[in-house]
Amino acid sequence: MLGEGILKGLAETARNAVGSFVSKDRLTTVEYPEERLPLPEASRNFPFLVYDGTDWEKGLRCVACQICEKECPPKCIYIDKSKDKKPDAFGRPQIYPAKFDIDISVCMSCQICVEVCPFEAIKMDTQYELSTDDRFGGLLLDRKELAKSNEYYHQIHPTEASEVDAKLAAEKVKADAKAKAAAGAAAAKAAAAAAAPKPAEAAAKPVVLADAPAAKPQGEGD
Amino acid sequence: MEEGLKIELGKQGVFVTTIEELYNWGRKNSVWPMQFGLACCAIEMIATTMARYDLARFGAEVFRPSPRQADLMIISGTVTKKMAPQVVRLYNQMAEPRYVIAMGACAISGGPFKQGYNVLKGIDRYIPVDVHIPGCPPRPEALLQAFMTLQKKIEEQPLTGEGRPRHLDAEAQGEFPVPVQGEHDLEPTSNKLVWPLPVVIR
Amino acid sequence: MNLVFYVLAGLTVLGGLAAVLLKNTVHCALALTVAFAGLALLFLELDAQFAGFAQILVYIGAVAILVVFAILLTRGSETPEDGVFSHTWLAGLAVAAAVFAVLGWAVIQSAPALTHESAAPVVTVNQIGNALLGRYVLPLEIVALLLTAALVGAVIVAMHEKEETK
Amino acid sequence: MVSTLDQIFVLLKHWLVGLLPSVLQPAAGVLLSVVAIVCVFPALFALTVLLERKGLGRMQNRLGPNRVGPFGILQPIADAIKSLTKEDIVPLRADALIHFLAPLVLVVAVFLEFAVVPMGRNMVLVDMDASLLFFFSIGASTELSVFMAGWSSRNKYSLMGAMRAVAQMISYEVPLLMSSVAVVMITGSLSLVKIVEAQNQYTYGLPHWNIFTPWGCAGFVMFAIAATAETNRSPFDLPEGESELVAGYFTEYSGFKFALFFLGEYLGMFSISGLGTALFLGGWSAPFSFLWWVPSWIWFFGKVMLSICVLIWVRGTLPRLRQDQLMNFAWKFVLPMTLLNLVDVALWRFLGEGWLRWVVCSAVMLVAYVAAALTGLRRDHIGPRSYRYAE
Repeated sequence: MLGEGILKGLAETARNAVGSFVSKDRLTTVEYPEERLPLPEASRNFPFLVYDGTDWEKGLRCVACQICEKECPPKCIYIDKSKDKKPDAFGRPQIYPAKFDIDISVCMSCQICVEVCPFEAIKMDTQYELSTDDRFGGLLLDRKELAKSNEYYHQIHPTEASEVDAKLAAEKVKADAKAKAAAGAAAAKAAAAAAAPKPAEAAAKPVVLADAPAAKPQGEGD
Repeated sequence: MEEGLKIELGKQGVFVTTIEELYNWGRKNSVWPMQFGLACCAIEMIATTMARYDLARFGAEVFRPSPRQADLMIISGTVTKKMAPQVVRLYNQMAEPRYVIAMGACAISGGPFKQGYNVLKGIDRYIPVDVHIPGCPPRPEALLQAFMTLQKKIEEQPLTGEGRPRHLDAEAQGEFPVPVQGEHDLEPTSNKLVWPLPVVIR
Repeated sequence: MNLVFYVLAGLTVLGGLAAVLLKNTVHCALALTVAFAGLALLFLELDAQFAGFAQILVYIGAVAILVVFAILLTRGSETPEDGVFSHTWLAGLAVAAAVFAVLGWAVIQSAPALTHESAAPVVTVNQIGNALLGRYVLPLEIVALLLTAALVGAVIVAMHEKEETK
Repeated sequence: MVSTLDQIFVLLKHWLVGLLPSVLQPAAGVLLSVVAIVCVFPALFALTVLLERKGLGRMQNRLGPNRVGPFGILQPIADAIKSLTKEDIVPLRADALIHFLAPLVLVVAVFLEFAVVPMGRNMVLVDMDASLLFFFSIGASTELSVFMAGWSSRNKYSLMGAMRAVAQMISYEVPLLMSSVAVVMITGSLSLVKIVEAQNQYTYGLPHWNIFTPWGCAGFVMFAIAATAETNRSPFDLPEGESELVAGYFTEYSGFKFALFFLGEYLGMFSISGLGTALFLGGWSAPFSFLWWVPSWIWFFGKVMLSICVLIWVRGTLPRLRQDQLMNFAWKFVLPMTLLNLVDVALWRFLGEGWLRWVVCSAVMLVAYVAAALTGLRRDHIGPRSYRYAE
């Protein structure tokens, strides 16, 4: 009948208008600054650098290998390798990023840096409240602003973080075993070399390397 | 007026305000965006006005189709070099006071297309941008937060002296030169007055 | 004859003069509406409410809009380069003078002007309606027929043009 | 007491005027009424804008403005401060004088319309014999302001918007007039006060409103459609259809002048709602005779606000029409129906009291409606059209 559709439409909007006062289903607004939608676990915005332990500078997993810098499609990562080595969270001396900047005004959240990182050092953050009127200072995140603790990572991506931790632990166990074997081998070699004192200096180094993680085996994995 | 005296008066039930506060309150709470979208960020902008996020709560759902009646230009998406003159022209056609939000990586810096031949490396080369929202694209909440950042910025603007809004500054630039398609690039490549070439110290 | 009359008459005459003398045709049309409005106000001043409102409704609401539409559809809204005066302005002047003479003669010869009656009787809309559908029904119907014929003619002209463009 | 409350504004005016010397009294009386209208309706405008924004929000499952002041009630004030302090741009090539005059003409004309709308018992600014005619003649001159705005802006969109607006307003003015003429035929008067008084009678406690008759019901529907189109409200808001015309005839207006256009549009909505109320909904009369003690002006403003709410509701529901659909609808459906309604009302008048006229008049309109549904307005009439492209 003529006008039937109009009446149907009017009824629907009336149902919405009245329903918005009584039913939550018909008032879907989430009042943003006060309430927030729970972010899905897979949500991502910009990368951040994971650190272990409490000291962000010491605990950075990043070893400044610059793979992410090379792989980044829009080239928004800038890394300066350090000249020296500092002990990382496990006490191993490592090259560390002297500068690690991400220009989030360019970053397109593609996650390629995360996928290529062999050290699980860079992960995707979910923080989105980044708008600023400062074009350069506000949008160029440096090392300090990027560093977030592993606990934070667990908070935002629990499943993924546990997997990463398990993987790291497994790798560590492997590395420990390897180190032990190496240590054993070195010890054997040292014992063997005791007779011949010349190569002893050369073998001294791996011993130190292998010993350090063995000294604090529970250092990570929390 | 002194802040302390004002609070004291407020306790006594006397509310005082200045013209500056009233004016800033008015224009901060009635920012009407302009109705145009450039690329994928526009979809998020549309989502922001929809039921779940509801930009209308801030009184900003009045998307005006005509630049004359709009206060806020949300540059939502990639500004190609072909489109840049039109964006600048639209900005010129807006009436003061006017604000610009650059939404998303492309609008701020060219984003993933930064190295492309065809994309403007950030709209702030031609027009002054008030708030930048990084993201590709930013979430609707990010736009809401940027909106609140803008409101805060408006609220804190003094009407006289240093840092006064552009439309109250007789010497400020009102009309911005519209770039034209040159042989290889837009000419001029940037508006020197709003885009002093930055020196980034790393 | 009081101040209001002179103001309204002045408005009407000025509007009419502007309608004739202005260069831009749209301005002319708008000035014409001012003249119409002045005329309508004169009617109202004379307590002829129906005539006054009908004047506004028909002349400002319809005729002026029609004129404006005609100007826009014929691209007449641009100011011509070589002046707005037609080459046959002398003929136009003659026609205008003739029309003015006829109207003036009619006014002078009409009964009120001759007898100097003091006040016009107040005529209600009811009376006008009764007169139109009673004593003057034949002229009314003839005018209606004329308008209908014009309307049908316009429709036929429009349909004819449409066929041509196909 | 009850009648004092009913007449409170009239008494207040008389008291205030009485304070002045007798020479000034007539002028002061008029001035006071004018001031009242000029204050009340813009306030109502602010309220309506808020109501519309919140109502549309609710219809779309969202909240609408709620941050500016408690529940967002200060939103219109913020908008007003912003709009009035915004830069006023006049395009270089625009016709400055006409560009300036257009919004003024619109607002003045719309304010004039309120002069004849009875807002309560004895509450009408000018009670004249031909007040309905006055209303329509003033309403016709708003078209001129629309045209002035569109033409003087020197903008293609403005001009096209103005042409559309004027075409639409002329087309819908005819059914608007015709549906009002039906009421005039029954009442025998063009005076809105008399029309309202004729409806202020009760049988078994029920009012004699025109909408409760077969012809009045049909006429009211036609009137409502035409009034919506006349005020450029959705779904007939083609003149400002942003999808094709930027903002129609006020594309080039900013700041204060735009606010005036906005005001004029809403005031037009109020005045035409007031007219519809007076013509069909019994004006200031109470809906049931036992409610006689409620002040008449409450009924009038209640009915106007109800019509406004319906307009908002319709805006929240229906999408915009296409230009040819709009014209077809006016000339092929609304106008024939209103003409038939005139025949119907004549039948009603000459069949005399009794059940017969109810049956006959209802049957006439129903048959016409069904016939229109089955033939005239089927999908193939308002539907896809063939395009002819320019060569």
